[in-house]
Amino acid sequence: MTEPVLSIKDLVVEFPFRDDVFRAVNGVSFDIMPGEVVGVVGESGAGKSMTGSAVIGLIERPGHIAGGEIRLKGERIDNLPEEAKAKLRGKRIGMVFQDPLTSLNPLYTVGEQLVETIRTHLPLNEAQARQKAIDLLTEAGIPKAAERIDSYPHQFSGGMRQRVVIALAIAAEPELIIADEPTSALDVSVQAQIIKVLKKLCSSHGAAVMLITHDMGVIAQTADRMVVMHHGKVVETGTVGDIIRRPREAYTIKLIQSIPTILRQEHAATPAEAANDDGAYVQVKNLVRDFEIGKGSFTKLLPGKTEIFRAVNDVSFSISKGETFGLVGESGSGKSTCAKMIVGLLRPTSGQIIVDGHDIWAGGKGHQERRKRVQMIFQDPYASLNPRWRVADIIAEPMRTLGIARNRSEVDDRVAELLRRVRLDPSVMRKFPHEFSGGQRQRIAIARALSSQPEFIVCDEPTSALDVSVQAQVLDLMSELQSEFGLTYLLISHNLAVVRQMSNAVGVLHNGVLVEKGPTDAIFDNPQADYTRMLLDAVPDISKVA
Amino acid sequence: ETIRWARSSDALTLDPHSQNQGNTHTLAHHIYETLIGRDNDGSLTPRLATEWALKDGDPTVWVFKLREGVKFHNGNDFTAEDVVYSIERAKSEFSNMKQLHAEVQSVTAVDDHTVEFQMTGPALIYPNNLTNTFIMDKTWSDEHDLAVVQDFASGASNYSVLNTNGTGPYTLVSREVDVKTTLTYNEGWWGEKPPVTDIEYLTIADAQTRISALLSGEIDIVQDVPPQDIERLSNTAGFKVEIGPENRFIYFGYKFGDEPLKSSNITDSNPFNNPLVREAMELALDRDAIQQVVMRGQSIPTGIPNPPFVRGWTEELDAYPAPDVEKAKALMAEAGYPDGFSVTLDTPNNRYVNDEAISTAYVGMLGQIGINVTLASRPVAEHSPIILANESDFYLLGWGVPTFDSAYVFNDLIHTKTELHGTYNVGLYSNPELDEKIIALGTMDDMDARDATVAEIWDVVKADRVLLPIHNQVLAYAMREGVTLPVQPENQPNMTTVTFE
Amino acid sequence: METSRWKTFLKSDIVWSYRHSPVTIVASIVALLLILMAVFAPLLAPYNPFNPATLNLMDGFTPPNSSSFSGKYFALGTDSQGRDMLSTIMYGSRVSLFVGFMATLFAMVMGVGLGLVSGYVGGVVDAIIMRVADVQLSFPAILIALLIFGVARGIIPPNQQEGAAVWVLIVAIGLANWAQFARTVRGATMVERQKDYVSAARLLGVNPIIILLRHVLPNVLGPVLVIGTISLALAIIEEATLSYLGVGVPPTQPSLGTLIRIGQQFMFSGEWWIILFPAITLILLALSVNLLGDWLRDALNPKLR
Amino acid sequence: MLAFIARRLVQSVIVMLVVAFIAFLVFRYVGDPLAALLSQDAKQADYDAARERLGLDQPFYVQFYYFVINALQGQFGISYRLQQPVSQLILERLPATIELAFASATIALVFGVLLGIYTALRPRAFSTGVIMTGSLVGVSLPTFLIGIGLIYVFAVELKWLPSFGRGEVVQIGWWRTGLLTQSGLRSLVLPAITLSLFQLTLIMRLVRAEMLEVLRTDYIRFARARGLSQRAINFGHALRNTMVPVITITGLQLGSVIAFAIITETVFQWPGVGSLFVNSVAAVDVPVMAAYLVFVALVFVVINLIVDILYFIVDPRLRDGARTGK
Ligand SMILES: Nc1ncnc2c1ncn2[C@@H]1O[C@H](COP(=O)(O)OP(=O)(O)OP(=O)(O)O)[C@@H](O)[C@H]1O
Ligand SMILES: Nc1ncnc2c1ncn2[C@@H]1O[C@H](COP(=O)(O)OP(=O)(O)OP(=O)(O)O)[C@@H](O)[C@H]1O
Ligand SMILES: [Mg+2]
Ligand SMILES: [Mg+2]
Repeated sequence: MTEPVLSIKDLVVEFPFRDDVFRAVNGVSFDIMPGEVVGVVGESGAGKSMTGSAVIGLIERPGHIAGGEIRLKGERIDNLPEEAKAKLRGKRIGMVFQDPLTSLNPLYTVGEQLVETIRTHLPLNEAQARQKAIDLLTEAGIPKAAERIDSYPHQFSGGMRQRVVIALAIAAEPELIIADEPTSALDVSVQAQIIKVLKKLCSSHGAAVMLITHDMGVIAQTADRMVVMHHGKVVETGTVGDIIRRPREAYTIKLIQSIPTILRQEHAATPAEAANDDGAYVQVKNLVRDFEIGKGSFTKLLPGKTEIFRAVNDVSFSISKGETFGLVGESGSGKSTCAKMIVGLLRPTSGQIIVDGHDIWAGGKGHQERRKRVQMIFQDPYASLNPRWRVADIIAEPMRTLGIARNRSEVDDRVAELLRRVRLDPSVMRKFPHEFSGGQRQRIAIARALSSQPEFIVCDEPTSALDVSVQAQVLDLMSELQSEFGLTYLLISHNLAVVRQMSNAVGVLHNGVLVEKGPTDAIFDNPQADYTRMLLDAVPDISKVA
Repeated sequence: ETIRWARSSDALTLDPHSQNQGNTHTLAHHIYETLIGRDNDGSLTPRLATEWALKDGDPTVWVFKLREGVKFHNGNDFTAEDVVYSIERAKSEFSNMKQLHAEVQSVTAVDDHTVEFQMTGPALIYPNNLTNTFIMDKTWSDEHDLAVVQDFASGASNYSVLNTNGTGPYTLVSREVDVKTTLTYNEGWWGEKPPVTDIEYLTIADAQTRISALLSGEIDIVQDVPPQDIERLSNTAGFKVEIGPENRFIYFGYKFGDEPLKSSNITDSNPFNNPLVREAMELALDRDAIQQVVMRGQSIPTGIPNPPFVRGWTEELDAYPAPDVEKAKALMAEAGYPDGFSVTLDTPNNRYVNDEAISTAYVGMLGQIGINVTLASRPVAEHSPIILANESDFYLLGWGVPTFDSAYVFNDLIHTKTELHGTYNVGLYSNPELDEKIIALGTMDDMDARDATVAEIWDVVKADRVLLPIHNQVLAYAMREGVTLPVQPENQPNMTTVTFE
Repeated sequence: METSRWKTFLKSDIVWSYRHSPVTIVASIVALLLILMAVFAPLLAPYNPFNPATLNLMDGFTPPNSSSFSGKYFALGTDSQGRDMLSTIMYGSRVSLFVGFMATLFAMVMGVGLGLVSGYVGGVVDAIIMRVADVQLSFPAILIALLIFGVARGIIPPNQQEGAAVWVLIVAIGLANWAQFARTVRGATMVERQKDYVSAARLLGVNPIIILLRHVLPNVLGPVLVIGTISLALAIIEEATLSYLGVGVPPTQPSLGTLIRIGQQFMFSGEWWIILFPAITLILLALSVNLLGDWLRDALNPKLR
Repeated sequence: MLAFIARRLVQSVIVMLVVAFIAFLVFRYVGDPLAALLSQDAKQADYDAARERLGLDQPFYVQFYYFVINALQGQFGISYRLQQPVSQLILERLPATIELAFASATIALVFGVLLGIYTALRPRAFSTGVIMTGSLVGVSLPTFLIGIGLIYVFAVELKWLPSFGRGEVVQIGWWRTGLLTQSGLRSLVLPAITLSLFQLTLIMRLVRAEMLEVLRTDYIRFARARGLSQRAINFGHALRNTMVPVITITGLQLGSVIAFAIITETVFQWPGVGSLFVNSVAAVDVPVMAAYLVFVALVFVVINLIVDILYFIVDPRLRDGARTGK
């Protein structure tokens, strides 16, 4: 039997806090064989990243390894002195961190950073190192690498940067590569490319890969074996196919069940009626939004020409009462800009938005109506709640501002009622947002949105900050409320599975243009536009497990 | 030998007639000369003029005999023409010296070495006014267009602001305004060669830095020594301090007249106008305590606003009553202010030695007799306008007497305020009888009669407590052991008087 | 309810980091003592040096721990006017602290206000406010104070100037320091403005002023407090420097700065106590406030923990 | 880039005009220049005449108008006090101030950056605590007291260094430098230290704070993971990224070095523009004060411009005007 590249036994990572000690990793053991990709999954905070950091010896203070051992090719590395550990890094263990946008030093060119790394580990001169850097970039899938090598990180797109980070991690051809959520910040199309690069590297160099992610789809497509973590412990290990098809532990079962799939499901929303645009509850007509770019505040005082960027270009759609319209598209395609115009936070350059017969940008009455009827649920639940306010005040603010309820006890009663509606105990009223979990915060945000008794709620990526199990709870809650109050939703997401599960009709945005719209099933099963097809093909999905 | 000499501020200009100001004159005395000099005891001495006298039978004409064989630094001969030119220049519009020569009607050269001054009337003490009027070379001045005195308002500088041509013992080597001026001995000088041949004259504004420079051996002589440092310096090995009285007194003044004071809680009368109050205030003033504590012994308490050098000073006038708080309180009650009153005292804080501290101390003393004083302390640039506009109810001021004659004090401090007189009569004291006598002094031709009138005026001034004198300032020059610079009462020391051991 | 809040407070990060920083504990005790000493000066001080009528000039220059000309005992000696140094320092700290606090408050209110508006409104308003801040920054603090002093002297009638002097100082030092607050708050506001909780409020049509005051302000207050403590120390020192340049509080009611200026004259003449004690007090005050500011900055910055 | 500089220059002119305007507005209240100009025995008529000749009887905006017109031609008038053209006075004094500011800025930068790095790299060391607290003592004292204290110790007691002035100077063209003589250099030591203390503390703390932040960023962690040496990480990566914010603040602080120089120059009798200004304030020498303030504004404007240009050089993200997604 060959020796494992990495062997972890009973690893414990502790954070001493005040009076007690927090165990982020609590007795984790697993091995990785040469040429093998092992996926590590688990909800946020399960200790996945910490395990990776422990292996490479970069746990942030005051955290430290409190027990167990880590072996690299049989040699024990967790108790090496700092200098010896530093020698391993880059040379024998490569690491890819979670966020590609911040892993590169913004002040040095991509080439400088590559050459620096290469020359640290390999006995090459400047010119040779540069050639090697170009080769690495090409290998990582950067087109025209020789031309792009002298660019700065900010001149690269997120996906390209992620590839540069991977190139850096494999520069010295390490035996072990730890990839921590290499794709979570990327949209589906880029994600697919990255996964391809990683797999190729693994097969061509024979390296072992530890792939950390919470995206089961990615694991399903990439990994050979998987490790499921929960609360700092390994709850299950096995081949990917085994675990997905026959999960044994309750936690794993729950995890797998809460993953929405892009495939059609039985309990999915009913398809939209043949849309009669004119009579619809919400009508968006020829929406256009331009941004001026490249001008500072002072220069605005001076005359001169401005460059104009059209973020939203002639978008029209409509939503019938009580239904959900899903808006999808890659990052930067103009989804949020549309949402802001629809709720009245951003003035359209041209076009009309009509809610229940009132043009909301016409001022006067339309304006007033909009405030009552339209609400929004924001992408990041924490950021949308004022951290200095108590939950009761946050939820009560719309009532007070709009004059729905004024006297104290009435307000308190309604707040309690709303909290119950979103399945929270009314006693949490006196708490502050930071005292809640992500899912609970999103519930509070929903309660606030309901507080003004709206008819139409715009949800801009309502679950992207949440992990899958919590995401499932929130989506369920939204469906329940919809049926209970007859709410109308505009659901914005780049997660196609979520959209498929929730919406009756879908629109696909690409570079500000609505390339396709129609009933959900029609779009997903039979996409017309090239862009839509590309998007759908790129989605990793656990159902694709062989 | 070279002497390094520092004081707190520089000469303002080298144009000899542009400023009537001590520091400016001090430097000028080394380069230029005057007709008449002033000794360290205050008496007049011959300089460019060897003799002077009233013309026989005409008390309105002064005749000056000039020194022969004197040459300017550029080699030109010194003649009567130069004197006529210089006096006329000093009388001209932009000259700051013109007040001193207001009584001169005309100046004529009788011969190369005799000049006659025709006065507007008898002017017995006029020679006193000549000790700071410098003689320039007419030819040189004409060459450089200097007929018009440097005028700060004209927007242009003139040649003499930075260049010199006098008859004095030193010639200018270099000058960095406000920083350093160097002078070297003029080999052609008519007098006896002084021990000091080279002078480095430095400006060091900060008192502590100035003293530090002396202590660290970077400086030989320091002027403007703070009183508190005198004792320590004289006790430090290697250093000594020369002390002498200055021709300047410090006094408090107050508003006369019936008009209520602006800064007082008494709104129906002017307490200062009541002689009893003024007496109480004098009895509250503990001059000896101020001398001992505030001035560290470096002042001469006085009962008369007139320094001892000045003609008209007597010991009786100089006497002052012992402080008596009880009596002062009784007087206050008698005057109708048993509970006292409040008033603001305006004091400069950067003009006289310890000016602010003196005022602060007096505030405490007045507090003891119920006068509740608010102290308003300001830099002189802000203090002066208030004083000149008569806006102060109660103030501290100092006064020098450059003519060494009592009339100078009367004219500006005692005479009723008019266009030409009483410029610094801030309290608006007015006594027509005295005014007449003061005017008469200007044209008297008999010295004894004049002295008698002066005495009469002083008696009234003292009895009326027109001003409340505190002390005469004392000058202190600190220097390293081995050098001696005697004190000059006008604080215009001359390096020719320095001796080495 | 209240006790539980108190309990959570005791368990909070701030308290924890406070308890684990001996330097901070010492600094806060020193600062507290100095502040108490200043606040209760009229009760604690053996003499009232601000009442000139009680002074005896002949007591001047009494050395520490000795009896004076008039037989009184002075623990820290007397100054040139016969004022008890101990009492003068107590009363002087009162003036210094008052000026420091008020000036900082003034700068804070002005800077935070303008910073909020500038950061929230943006555009031309922002450009103008920031340009004004630039102009202000090109006048060094001391210059601004000098100039304002000059103006106040010109505007305020002479007999009210003494009373006004302290307020003029406060305005002068305050005006010299507002830009710092404005810049910081502007930056923080621009960040907060983007956050969704502000959008949520805007969505409801909440009045912008209320958004600024109730939503944004509490969230940008952290850095403000930190700058606040540091500028408090700076304001006290600035007051001392102004007093050195001859503009400042009246000499009959000396602040710590005025005391140092006065004492400075006696550095070479042997009366060391006149400068030493006020200087030590000033250092202790500035140091402890600065150390508290340092600690607060680190404690409020989760990244530095 | 050129457009940027041009824009900034326009801005600068506006800033300077505003500064001059405020200065004029304020000067009317700082006292009466005539008090220092006329002699003790000048009469009321002399005052009135002088006031009229100086134009002081005009409303301030008229005075301001003439000031601007003349200033545009490089004319700042004649100093009331020293009776010399102001522009000449300032030019004469400028080298002294610039050399002092330069010397103290160098001290502040070199020691500030070094100590900042040191304390950031050893956040928990005892020496760090000592340096951090010690640096506070330096800024807890007014500058004038530090200056006098240094003079007392090093000039009076130890007699190591001169207590005042610039020492011997050498004339190079119109520039009078003290950097070429031994006495000039010795004279520079105490004032430069006094002046740099405050800035040093500030820069040190700034570098430390920034460095601590930067050391926690992902790219530093990633640099570690890449196996780079400690040296390369600390000095190549962390320090360079620290410099971006440090440059801005330091730039502004350099401006205040010139302002703080007012006090230092007064204490050390340094013949620069600062002491010229203080003496002018005492004498209400309006032309000098106005010119000085405009000069200070100019210095700030120039420094700001340089800072912004440095920004461009150091941070590539700003170079091509790209919007960063931060
Ligand atoms: N610097 C730190 N100090 C204290 N606790 C920490 C620190 N970093 C991480 N933790 C805690 O350690 C636990 C494990 O964190 P880890 O980063 O490994 O989670 P993860 O599984 O990678 O989650 P995610 O999917 O959100 O990245 C979490 O509970 C986290 O709160
Ligand atoms: N205020 C603005 N000024 C200039 N450009 C802007 C502004 N707001 C958005 N944009 C640009 O408009 C485009 C659309 O942005 P939008 O936020 O709508 O994208 P999105 O589809 O929501 O992307 P994501 O999925 O990343 O949230 C982007 O290219 C963005 O850079
Ligand atoms: Mg993680
Ligand atoms: Mg978006």
